[in-house]
Amino acid sequence: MNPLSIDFLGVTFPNPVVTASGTFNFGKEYAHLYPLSRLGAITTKGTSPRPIPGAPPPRVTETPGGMLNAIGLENKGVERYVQDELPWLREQGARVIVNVFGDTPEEFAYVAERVSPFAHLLELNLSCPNVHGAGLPFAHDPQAAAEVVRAVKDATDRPVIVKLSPNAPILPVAEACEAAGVDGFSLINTLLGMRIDLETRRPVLGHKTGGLSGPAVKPVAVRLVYELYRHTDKPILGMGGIRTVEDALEFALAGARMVAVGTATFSDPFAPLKLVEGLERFFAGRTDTWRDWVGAAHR
Amino acid sequence: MNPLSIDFLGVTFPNPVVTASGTFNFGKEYAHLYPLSRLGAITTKGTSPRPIPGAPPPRVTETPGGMLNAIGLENKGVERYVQDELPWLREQGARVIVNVFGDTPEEFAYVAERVSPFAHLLELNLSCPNVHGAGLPFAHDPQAAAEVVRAVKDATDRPVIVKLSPNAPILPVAEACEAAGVDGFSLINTLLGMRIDLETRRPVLGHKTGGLSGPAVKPVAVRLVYELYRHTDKPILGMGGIRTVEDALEFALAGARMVAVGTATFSDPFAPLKLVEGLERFFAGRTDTWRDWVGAAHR
Amino acid sequence: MPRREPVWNDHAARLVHKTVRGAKGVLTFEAPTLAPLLEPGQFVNLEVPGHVLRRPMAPASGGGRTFAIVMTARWEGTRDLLNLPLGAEVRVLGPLGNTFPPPTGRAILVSGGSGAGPLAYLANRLAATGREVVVLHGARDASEAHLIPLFARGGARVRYFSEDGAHGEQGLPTQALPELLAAGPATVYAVGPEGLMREAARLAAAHDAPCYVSLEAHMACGVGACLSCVHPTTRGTVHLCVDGPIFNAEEVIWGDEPAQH
Amino acid sequence: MPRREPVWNDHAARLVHKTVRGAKGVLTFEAPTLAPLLEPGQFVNLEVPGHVLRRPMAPASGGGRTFAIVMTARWEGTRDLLNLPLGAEVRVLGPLGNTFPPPTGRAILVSGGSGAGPLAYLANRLAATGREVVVLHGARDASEAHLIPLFARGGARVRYFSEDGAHGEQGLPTQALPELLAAGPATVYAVGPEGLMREAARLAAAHDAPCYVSLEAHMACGVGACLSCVHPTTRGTVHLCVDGPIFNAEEVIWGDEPAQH
Ligand SMILES: Cc1cc2nc3c(=O)[nH]c(=O)nc-3n(C[C@H](O)[C@H](O)[C@H](O)COP(=O)(O)OP(=O)(O)OC[C@H]3O[C@@H](n4cnc5c(N)ncnc54)[C@H](O)[C@@H]3O)c2cc1C
Ligand SMILES: Cc1cc2nc3c(=O)[nH]c(=O)nc-3n(C[C@H](O)[C@H](O)[C@H](O)COP(=O)(O)OP(=O)(O)OC[C@H]3O[C@@H](n4cnc5c(N)ncnc54)[C@H](O)[C@@H]3O)c2cc1C
Ligand SMILES: Cc1cc2nc3c(=O)[nH]c(=O)nc-3n(C[C@H](O)[C@H](O)[C@H](O)COP(=O)(O)O)c2cc1C
Ligand SMILES: Cc1cc2nc3c(=O)[nH]c(=O)nc-3n(C[C@H](O)[C@H](O)[C@H](O)COP(=O)(O)O)c2cc1C
Ligand code: FES
Ligand code: FES
Repeated sequence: MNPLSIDFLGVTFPNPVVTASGTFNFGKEYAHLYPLSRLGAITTKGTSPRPIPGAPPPRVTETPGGMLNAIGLENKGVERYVQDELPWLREQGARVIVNVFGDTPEEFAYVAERVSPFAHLLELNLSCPNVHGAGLPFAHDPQAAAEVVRAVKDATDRPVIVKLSPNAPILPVAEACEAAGVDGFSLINTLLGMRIDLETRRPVLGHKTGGLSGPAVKPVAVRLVYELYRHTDKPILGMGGIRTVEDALEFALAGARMVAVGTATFSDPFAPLKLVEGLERFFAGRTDTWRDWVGAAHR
Repeated sequence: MNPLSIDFLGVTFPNPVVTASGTFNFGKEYAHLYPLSRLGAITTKGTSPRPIPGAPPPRVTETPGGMLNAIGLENKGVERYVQDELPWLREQGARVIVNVFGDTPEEFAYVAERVSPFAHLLELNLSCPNVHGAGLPFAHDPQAAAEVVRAVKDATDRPVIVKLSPNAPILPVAEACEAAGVDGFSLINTLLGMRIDLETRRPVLGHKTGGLSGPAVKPVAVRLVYELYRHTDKPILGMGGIRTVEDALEFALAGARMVAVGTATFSDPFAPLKLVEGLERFFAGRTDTWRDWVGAAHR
Repeated sequence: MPRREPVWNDHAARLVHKTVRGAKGVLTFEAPTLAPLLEPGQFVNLEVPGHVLRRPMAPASGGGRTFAIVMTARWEGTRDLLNLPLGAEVRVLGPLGNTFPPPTGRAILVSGGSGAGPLAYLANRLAATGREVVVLHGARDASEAHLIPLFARGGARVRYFSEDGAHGEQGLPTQALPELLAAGPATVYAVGPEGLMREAARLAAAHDAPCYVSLEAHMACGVGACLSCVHPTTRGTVHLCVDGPIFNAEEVIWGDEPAQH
Repeated sequence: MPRREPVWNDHAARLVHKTVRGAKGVLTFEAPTLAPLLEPGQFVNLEVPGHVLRRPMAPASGGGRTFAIVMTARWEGTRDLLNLPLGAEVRVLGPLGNTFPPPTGRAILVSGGSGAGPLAYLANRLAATGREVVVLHGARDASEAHLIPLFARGGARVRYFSEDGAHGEQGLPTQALPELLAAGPATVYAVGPEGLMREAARLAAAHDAPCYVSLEAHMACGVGACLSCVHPTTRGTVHLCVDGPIFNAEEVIWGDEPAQH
C-alpha cells in the first residue's frame, strides 16, 4: 500500500504533490531532470482562448521571504497547447491539472472544453479581471464566480476546482461556487503587493503591483485552508510557500488533501521531487498515511 | 534645518520614526537604552476602557520572514495608563500617539477623552471586534468605522487617525472615515494567519489564528500605502516590516509621511533608534529632505 | 520573586565552542560584557541569523567571559542555532528575568531535558560556596552524556537517571526525591518538562520543602513589552520574562488546572 | 541564435576565492560538474543562502574545475552574495542560455560594468585560439583595477577607459570603436549598460560590422518556465533566459523604442 496515494475527486494520484500553475509552465523545461510522472500532478500555466502577450517587464522581483510576480497572464492561447504541450505532457505519464481563465464565463467554458481531453482536473483561475464586471477579478464577486462555474460545468465532464484569491473574502465566493456545482477548491493565489525601486523611485514591476508568493505567505494560506475546510466538504488543494515535508504536513493538518509547490521551484528546480521523496521517507517508517493527516487539526 | 523634521496634522515631529502599537508597550521597558525623545513618537499599546486579560498562550510564534501574534488586546485599562504610564511618557519628552480601542463607538470615545491630555495624536485600532455588529471587526464595516470616528471626533480636540486592516478592502473604510471627519490614516495592521504545530496537530497559538507582521508583509503594506495615497489627501503613517533606511524610504515613496517600526524591535530593541540614526546619516550628505521623498513614486 | 530593575542590554557574543550530539548540544559563547552579569535562573534572548524572533535560553554557566547554553533543536530556529558555525557573531539580550532564590538547607536539583542548563549553573554556583548540592538529572536514554562535563565542574553530587537504564540509574529523577527530602531540610529546584516539575513540586510540598521551578512560554521581546509570555498563577496572570521565569511552585497553576481569577 | 536543448542541471559549487573592492568583486567557485560545461555568454542562476530567488550571473571564466563571476552588489541579494564566506557551498543552475557566436574578422569587445565578466571569458577563449582580440573596457573611475588579472589571462589586447581618466585612457570605451572598425572586418561584442551597448551597436552598424549584445532582465526560473524575462525584439517578444541572453544587436528593440507587434 502506498501511504501517499490520494483520491481527489475520483482521480487517484500516487502522491499529493502538485506543481503550482505558472511556476512549471507545461513541464517541458524540467522533464530532463526527473520523470514528470513522479509528481502527483502537473498544474499547467494559465491558458486563455487566444494568445496574451502579458505585462511589461520587469515581471518578477524578490521580497523578504517571498517574491512578487506580474506576468500578466502571458500565454500562447489554448490552440497551441492542445496541439503541442498537453498531448506531450500526457505522453510523459503525468497527471494533469489544466489552469484555465478567460475574460468571460463563455471564454472559461471554451477553454475548458478544448483542454478537457487532456485534463484530469480543471482549475479555474478567478483572479483575472472580469471584463464585463467593472474590471474587478471574478474572485471579488461571488455571483460572477458562480457564473463561471456554471458555464464550465456545462462544458466539461472533468472535475472542476476553483482557485480562490486571498485578496477578497473567500467564503462568499466559495459558497456561491458550491451552489453553482463546483467540485473542489485550490488556494491560495497570490496576495497583491508592491516593491518600489529607490533609484528610479517607481514600482519595480512593469505592472506596478504584483502577486506575492513564497514562504512569506504561508501563514495566510494555512489560515485560509483551515477556514475553508470548516465550511466545505469539497476537497482542497492547498498552496502558498510550500517547500518542505513540514510545510506539506502543516497544510494537510489544516485540511489540504493535495498540496502544490510554486515559488519553491525557483529556489530549487528539484523542490517538487524532493517533496515527494521526503514524504515517502517520512511515511516509510510509520503506520499512518497522508490521508490520516488531512484535516487532522480539526479533529 | 533638520532634514528629518516632519509636520503631521499640525504636530512637528523631529523625525518620522514611530514605534508601532503593541510592540513597545508604553516605552518604559526600553527607556534605559536610549532617550525615548530621540524617536519621532511612541505609539502606545492598545488601550480600552476596562482591563482585558487577553488571549490564552502561546501568543506569538515565528513564521518565514515574520511572526504571528494573538495577544488578545491585553491591557490594564485606561485608568491605569492615565495614572502611571502616559504622564511618565510625556515627562520623558516623548511625543505620544495613543492607540485606542473599544467594543462600541462610545467606548472608543470614552478612552479617547481620557487619554487626550497626554496624546499628540490618537490612533484608532479598528481591527477589534464590533460587539454590536455580528462580531466582525469595525475595519470590515465602513459604516461602523465611520461611527467610531464621529464619536471620537466629538470627544477629543486631538487629531485622530484610523488604523486600517489589510484583511478587508481598505478604500471603502477609508472613504467612510474621511466623510466622518478623520484626520489621517495609519496602515497596515496585521494580516490574519495561522501556524499549526506538527506534534500537537493543533494551531500553535492559543487563539488559533493570529496577526502576521514583519518583513514578510512589507510588499502588502507598501501596496496598500501606495493605493491609499492615490485616494486621499490625508497624511499616512505607514508600517509593516520596516527595519532599515531602505524600508523607510520605500514607504515614503509610496506615500507614508511617517513610518512605524514594530516587529523589528523584537529582532533588535535598538531598531527604532538605529532607523533614526540611519536616516540622519542618509540625509546628512544630501540636499533633499525626508519630506521630498513622501509620495515621490506618484510624481 | 520581585521584579528586577532593567539592567539588560543587547550584547555581542561569539560562538567559541560547541558539542553537538544529534539534536542536542552545548554552545559556548564569548560575551565579555554580558557573561559576568548572568545569574543562575536568568535567561538571554539570542539572535538566530535569518530569523525574525530571538530565542530564549537559560545559560548553563556565566560569571566569567563566556556563557554556555544546553540546547535541544526543535524547529527551525533552534536547528539553525545548533548549526551556527564556530566564530559566528550574534547579538544577545540579557541578563533577563529573575534568579533562583538561595536554598534553605540542602539544595536538591531535579533536572530534565534542557533544564540541565540553568540547573548546572545553579549547582556549580552553590557547590562553590560550600553548600550541599545533589543533582538528579533524568534523560530518556544515553543521549545526554555530553552534559556530564557541565555538572562535573563544581562539587555537586550528580546522579543520572535514564528511562531505559542506559545512563546511570534506571527510572525518573523524581524517584530519588522522597528519600532525600526525608533526610532533612532541603530546597528543591526543578527545571524540565512540566510533568517533572509538577511531580517534584508535589513531593516537595508533601515534605514541606520549598520548591522553585522555571517556566517556559513563547516569547517575542523577552523584556516585558509585548505581553506574549503569559502564565496563570495564584496571584493572577504573570509575564514570565519579567515576573519569572523562576517561580515558587506553590503559586504556579499548571496546564490542566483551572485558572483562578 | 538558436535555442539550445536543455542540458542544464543544478550543480554544487564552493566559493574558493574572492576579491572584493567596495561594492564590486570577483568570486571564484569550484564546481567540477558545472564549470567544464560553461561557454562564454552563457549564464548561471546562483543560489544566495537566505533568498527565495536565485541571481543570474554570467561567468567570467570556465572550462576547468572553477568558474568566476565579476559582480556588483546592488541590493540585498547581490550584497549577501558578495559577503559569502570563503568555503560556502551554494547550488548553481547551469549552463543556461545561448553563447556568443564566433567572430568574422577581428573581435572587438566593448565592456562596461559587470559586462567585464562574460567578455573576459570570451576574450580569453578567442585569444587562446589565436584570434585577434581587442577589449575596450570602460569604468567610471579607478575602482575596477581588480578586473585586470581577469583580462590578463589570455592574449587579448586590453585598453582601459575611465570617465575621469584615473584608470587607462580618459573617456568612454566606445570612442575607440570607429577607428578600430575602420581598420578592417571585425565583429563587435558589447556587454554593459544599455547606453554602451546601443552606442556600440550604432557604430558597428555604421561600419556594417555584426554586433552581439547580452541583455538583462529580472529572472525567476532562468530556464523558460516562469515567463518573467521578456524583452521586445524585431521578431517579437523573447524570453531572455532561453532565447538569449545573447542577441544580434540588429534585432534588439531598446528601452525607449516603440515595440513592434
Ligand atoms: C526562559 C526560557 C529559557 C529557556 N531555556 C532553554 C534552554 O536553556 N535550552 C533549550 O534548549 N531551550 C530553552 N528554552 C526553550 C526554547 O526557547 C525553545 O525551544 C525555542 O524557542 C524553540 O524555537 P524553535 O525555533 O525550535 O521553534 P519554533 O516553534 O520554530 O519557534 C517559533 C517561536 O516559538 C517560540 N517557541 C517555540 N517553542 C517554545 C518553547 N518551548 N518555549 C519558548 N518559546 C518557544 C520561539 O521562541 C519562537 O518565537 C527556554 C525557553 C524559555 C522561555
Ligand atoms: C543573464 C544575466 C547575466 C548577468 N550577469 C551578471 C554578472 O556577471 N555580474 C553582475 O554583477 N550582475 C549580473 N547580472 C545582473 C544581476 O543578476 C542583478 O544585478 C542581480 O540579480 C540583482 O540582485 P539584487 O539582489 O542586488 O537586487 P534585487 O533587486 O534585490 O533583486 C531582486 C530580484 O530582481 C532581480 N533583478 C534585479 N535587478 C536585476 C537586473 N539588473 N538584472 C536581472 N535581474 C535583476 C533579481 O534577480 C532578483 O530576482 C546578470 C543578469 C542577467 C539577466
Ligand atoms: C511566476 C508565477 C506565475 C503564476 N501564474 C499563475 C497562473 O497562470 N495561474 C494561476 O492560477 N496562478 C498562478 N500563479 C500562482 C501560483 O500558482 C500559486 O497559487 C502561488 O504562487 C502560491 O504558491 P507558492 O507560494 O508556492 O508560489 C503564479 C505564481 C507565480 C510565482
Ligand atoms: C505583538 C504585537 C502586538 C500588537 N498590538 C497591537 C495593538 O495593540 N494595537 C494595534 O493597533 N496594533 C497592534 N499590533 C500591530 C502593529 O502595531 C503593526 O501594525 C504591525 O505589527 C505591522 O508592523 P510591523 O510589521 O512593523 O510589526 C501589534 C503587533 C504585534 C506584533
Ligand atoms: S516576552 Fe514580551 S512580554 Fe514577555
Ligand atoms: S527567467 Fe523564467 S522564463 Fe526566463
